Amino acid sequence: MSGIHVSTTINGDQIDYVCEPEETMLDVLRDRLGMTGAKEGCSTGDCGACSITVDGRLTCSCLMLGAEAGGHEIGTVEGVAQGNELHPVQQKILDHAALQCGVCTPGIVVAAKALLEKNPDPTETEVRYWLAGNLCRCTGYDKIIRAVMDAAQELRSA
Amino acid sequence: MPVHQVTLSGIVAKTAGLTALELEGNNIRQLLKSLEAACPDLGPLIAKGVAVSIDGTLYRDDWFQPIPEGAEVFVIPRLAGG
Amino acid sequence: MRYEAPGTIEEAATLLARESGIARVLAGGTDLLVQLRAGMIEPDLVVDVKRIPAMMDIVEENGGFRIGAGVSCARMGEHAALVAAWPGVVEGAELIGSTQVQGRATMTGNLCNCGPAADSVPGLVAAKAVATVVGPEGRREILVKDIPAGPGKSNLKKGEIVESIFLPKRPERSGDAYLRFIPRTEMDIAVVGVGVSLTLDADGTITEAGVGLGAVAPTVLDVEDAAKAIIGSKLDEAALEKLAAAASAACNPINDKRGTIEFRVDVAGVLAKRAAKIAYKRAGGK
Amino acid sequence: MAGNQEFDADRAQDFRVVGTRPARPDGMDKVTGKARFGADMNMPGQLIGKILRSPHPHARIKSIDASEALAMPGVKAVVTAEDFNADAKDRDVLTNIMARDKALYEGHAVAAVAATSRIKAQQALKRIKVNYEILPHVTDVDAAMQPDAPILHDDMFTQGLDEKPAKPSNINARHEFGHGDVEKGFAQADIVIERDFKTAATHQGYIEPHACVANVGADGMSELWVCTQGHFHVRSQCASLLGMDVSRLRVTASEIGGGFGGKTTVFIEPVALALSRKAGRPVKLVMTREEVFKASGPTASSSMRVKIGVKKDGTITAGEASLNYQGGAFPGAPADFGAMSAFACYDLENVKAVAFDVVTNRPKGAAYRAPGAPMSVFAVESVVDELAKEIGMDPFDLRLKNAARDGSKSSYGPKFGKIGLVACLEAAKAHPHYAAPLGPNQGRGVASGFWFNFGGETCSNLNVNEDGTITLAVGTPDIGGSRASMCIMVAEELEVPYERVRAIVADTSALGFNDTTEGSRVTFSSGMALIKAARKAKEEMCKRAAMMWDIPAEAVYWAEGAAHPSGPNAGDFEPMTIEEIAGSAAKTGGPIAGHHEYNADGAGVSFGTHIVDTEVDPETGYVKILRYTVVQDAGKAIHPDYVEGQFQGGAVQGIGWALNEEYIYGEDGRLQNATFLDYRLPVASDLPMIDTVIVEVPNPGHPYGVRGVGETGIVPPLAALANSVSAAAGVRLTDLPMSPPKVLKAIGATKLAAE
Repeated sequence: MSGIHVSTTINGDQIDYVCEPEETMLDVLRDRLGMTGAKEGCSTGDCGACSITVDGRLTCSCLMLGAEAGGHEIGTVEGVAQGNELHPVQQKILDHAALQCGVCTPGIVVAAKALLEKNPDPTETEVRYWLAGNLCRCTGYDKIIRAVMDAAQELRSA
Repeated sequence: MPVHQVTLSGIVAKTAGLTALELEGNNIRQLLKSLEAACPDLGPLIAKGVAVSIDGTLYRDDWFQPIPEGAEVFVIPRLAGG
Repeated sequence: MRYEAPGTIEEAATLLARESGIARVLAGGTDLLVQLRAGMIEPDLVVDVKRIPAMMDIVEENGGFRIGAGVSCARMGEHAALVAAWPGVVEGAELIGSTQVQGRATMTGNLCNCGPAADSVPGLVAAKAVATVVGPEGRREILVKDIPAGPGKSNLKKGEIVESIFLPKRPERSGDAYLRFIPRTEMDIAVVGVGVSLTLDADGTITEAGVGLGAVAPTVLDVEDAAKAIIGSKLDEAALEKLAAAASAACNPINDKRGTIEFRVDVAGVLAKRAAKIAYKRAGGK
Repeated sequence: MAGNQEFDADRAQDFRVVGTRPARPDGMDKVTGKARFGADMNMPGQLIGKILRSPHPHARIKSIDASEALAMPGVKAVVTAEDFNADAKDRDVLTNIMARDKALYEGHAVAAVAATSRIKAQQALKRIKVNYEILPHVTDVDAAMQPDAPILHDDMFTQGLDEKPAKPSNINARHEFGHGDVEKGFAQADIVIERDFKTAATHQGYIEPHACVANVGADGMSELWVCTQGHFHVRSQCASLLGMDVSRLRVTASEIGGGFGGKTTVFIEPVALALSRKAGRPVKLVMTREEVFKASGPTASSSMRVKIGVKKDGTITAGEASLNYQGGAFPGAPADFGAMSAFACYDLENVKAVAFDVVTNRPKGAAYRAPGAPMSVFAVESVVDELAKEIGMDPFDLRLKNAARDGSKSSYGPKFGKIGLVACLEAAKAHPHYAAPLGPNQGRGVASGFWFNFGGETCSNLNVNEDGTITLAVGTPDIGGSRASMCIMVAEELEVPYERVRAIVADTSALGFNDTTEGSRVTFSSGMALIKAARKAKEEMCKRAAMMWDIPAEAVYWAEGAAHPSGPNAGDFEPMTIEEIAGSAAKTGGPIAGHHEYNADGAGVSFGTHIVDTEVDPETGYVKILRYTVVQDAGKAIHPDYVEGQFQGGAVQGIGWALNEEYIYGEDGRLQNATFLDYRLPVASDLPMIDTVIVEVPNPGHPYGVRGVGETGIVPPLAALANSVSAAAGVRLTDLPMSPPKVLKAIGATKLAAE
């Protein structure tokens, strides 16, 4: 095994790291960079708890090698709030009590933000299908969907 | 000590070999002692834990919960939850 | 394991051909990484093709579309002209996995895994799509339907990589559609998948058709009998029944955790009718 | 009347904080990714542990040779069954966490490795040689009960029979509940329906896999970071399994990514400790999703027969159930709870429920939200639905006519206290959902459900800080927002703003023993403990104010977050605020605190009623959920958002159980769908909004009337869905999950029968 040197941008910061070729982007974030906001729920791309964006596009970090990140812009949940100012998606999740255990929440935040950047006025059905890859076992999704719709409205009126 | 009409339920009844009996006791601990004396086979089950219902309230442990005269008393398997 | 990300397809093919151990192509990686993590495969070499510019574009060519092997399914859905010409093919590609998976998964990867239930393949088969393959002996073209050899097995030779998939120019009054059956609304592997592509003449009679069936046999099927069942018709009830019967008859499925033989056979017919109706409407039929 | 009469009806008239919906204290960390869950912790110098698991469902372990693995670079320790305390008090758990003589299911732990990286640990597992003698296996509950079935435990003789059986079997126990004479009851009925039902095993499906980090010092001083519903229970189990003193082991509960009963026991925790003890370094152990499915604790599958008789006027004359539950390779399938819950919604003269607890070659079951109840209630509520149709009665009217009420003798024996079933049924019947029109291929189903709810050992602390703010320490991990509820109750009691109170989940060294977060007990038990702790603190603060005013303590009362003189006779003083009292605490006797330790009882049972509309595609058997309404008695909703959340989450887990979730075993005894791809949890696009109605029939056993709400919500959906799909499909469905192939087959069967 030999380490691969990778230069990339994470949440706007230039970051260099060395990783093994087998390591996923999720491994790199969590184990090498200490960014544990993305969670490993399945490692098969079926739960969405490890959601990140790569060049603005929503992705499961468990389905990407750390070695692939060179030259790309990575976005994680840690970069969603600006300092102490929450993104409307985050604030609305709190306001609507749209979390119980909270382990799926980082993935939902990243995914919902990506949705609203692409589609500022989604229907309930569009939100539900967009988030179909983000499993939540606690809430039955009801309050999550309401929070995302509400955040969309706030962003539109801002 | 007051005497109670006690109903045994589920595996408690089967292990004891009967479903109802008279037992004396001011509280749960005394009642369970009387029960074990009457039905020695229940010893291990009582040690493992049973639940006692007094007038519809379930007690899992709580030895010193008083049992009022004329109360409805059941000894049933111990409960757990998710 | 070594990771390589060459800049040209020739370099990639050379790397793959020279590797004496197990080599794998990494495009979207949505299947490869799952297999890696689970220890199902332990490759000696992984060749990432996403740094090869020629494989990362959708190009209009002779009125048709050439889709690079590294193009994600999400990008296909964002290509208005492609969606307008081949809505069924794009539908199939866009049903692979979640939004997250869409951002990475590629149609070519879906094809080259040779899963019998690959969502994007029945539509490609119905469309008579052609893949361009680059290998140590140069470039060749092969019908998409001829790539899978069996579950997980392809007819590609060692060192060969699919560079792109070409969807031909659409005649006027053409339409296609893909439908699959899954127990949920998302996130499942198709229990049955049906792609239908057809072309009408001016009075709405079907002149050309293709029907691809997924998840009902070891490979995705090109069901000529089903196509014949509707050619020459205006998709009336009788033609639809013949289509359904032909689709069901072509099935050679298994019982597994995802569905039973009888279910797959029945539903293949049902979905063939439904997909044909959508394709017919898209082609302008009434 | 016995039972603790705690409820204060006057006080409940003017709650100020209870019933509001403030943000939770852990919310900010959870939306920003800062919250630390089980796998988010690392200790200095830690190793990574991996577990070798049996590929066979049933096999004798003849030998294990780990010498090659141990010789690999980076491998620091290997443990097997020999590394655990053979005299541990819970032998089943001891044998489950690491197989001893036999591997009893596919995925049963056989050995474990600690190495310097995950990849090295994984490679080392492949070099451990286990010599297995493969034995015949059984995974189906009915097959396991056959006389010629492969026997898992030679020492298992069915308990609960009139005579001890001569031969061992896979039936651990027979349970029976009921009263009256069911044969007499059936003779009085105009219509009797008897049907067989099946449900598949399901998994709690929490998104966070089990994870822990263990550190055992050479002096035995040990710490464990773990995601669990009960860190005190983990401490107790691990200390016993490793043969250590409880005081040596400090367990910290991380944020927990869902549990639903599945994180109430230990799996990897003792293994991590054993590896750490052997390696002399911290060891992190995290399950993969495949391991979670194969080697944690799913719930039982069942095979059931239910028979109910009814008169034409709707009087149920008798109900009888026979329930077979398999709970995996060890005793403890919740068959007894299934039997007790089956008919709990009905006031019956004649009722009998018999249940068998059966072992099979599957992972040892753990609790799952109202363990055992969803299955038996599915069977009973399905037959009740069919009876209503037979006699042409509205299904709510039939239920109301026979409903358990205050003082009814329950089907499991004791009479009920104050209960809310009738209130739920009436609210559901009056709900607009029930009157909404239905289209073709659509059907509506209703069903009720019940759960006991528990109390248990509880120890909570409250500290009044020097600035008058409040810190709460509870010993019950927060899995659904309970810290917010704790703060609300204390703010209510002390009459201070919610924002002045913060609750934390304290580690095992900071509090006395607490039972696990299970049995819907936390808001009830820890909440009541904190209310009592707050009362003690109030009393102390009144005393301090009295001392400063130089008047008797009895002449001071607490209101608006301040001490007040009780009247002109007591003296003319401005109220003394909590800030003032706390600020001078050092001079008036030292820190001000309250605490309460007890074994909580009087949890108060909870009932719920669900309504669901579905549409069935007659050509594919696909079921779409159109509308869903949950009505449930919460006693008193402390934080209504999280009460609704429990209702919604329970309902959706029930929907999954009813429609698509199942453990699928092959002939080879191996689990075929150990991934989220093929174990089909409901996804967002499968569902409509889940409407909720909170009914509040106060629980006399809690000062604010709280009843547990966590579990009841999963009980009605199985039957509600079955009734709805049966109505939509025109054929009765009795086998869960109602996956499309089954529904299509059932429709086909009816069509043929009709021809």
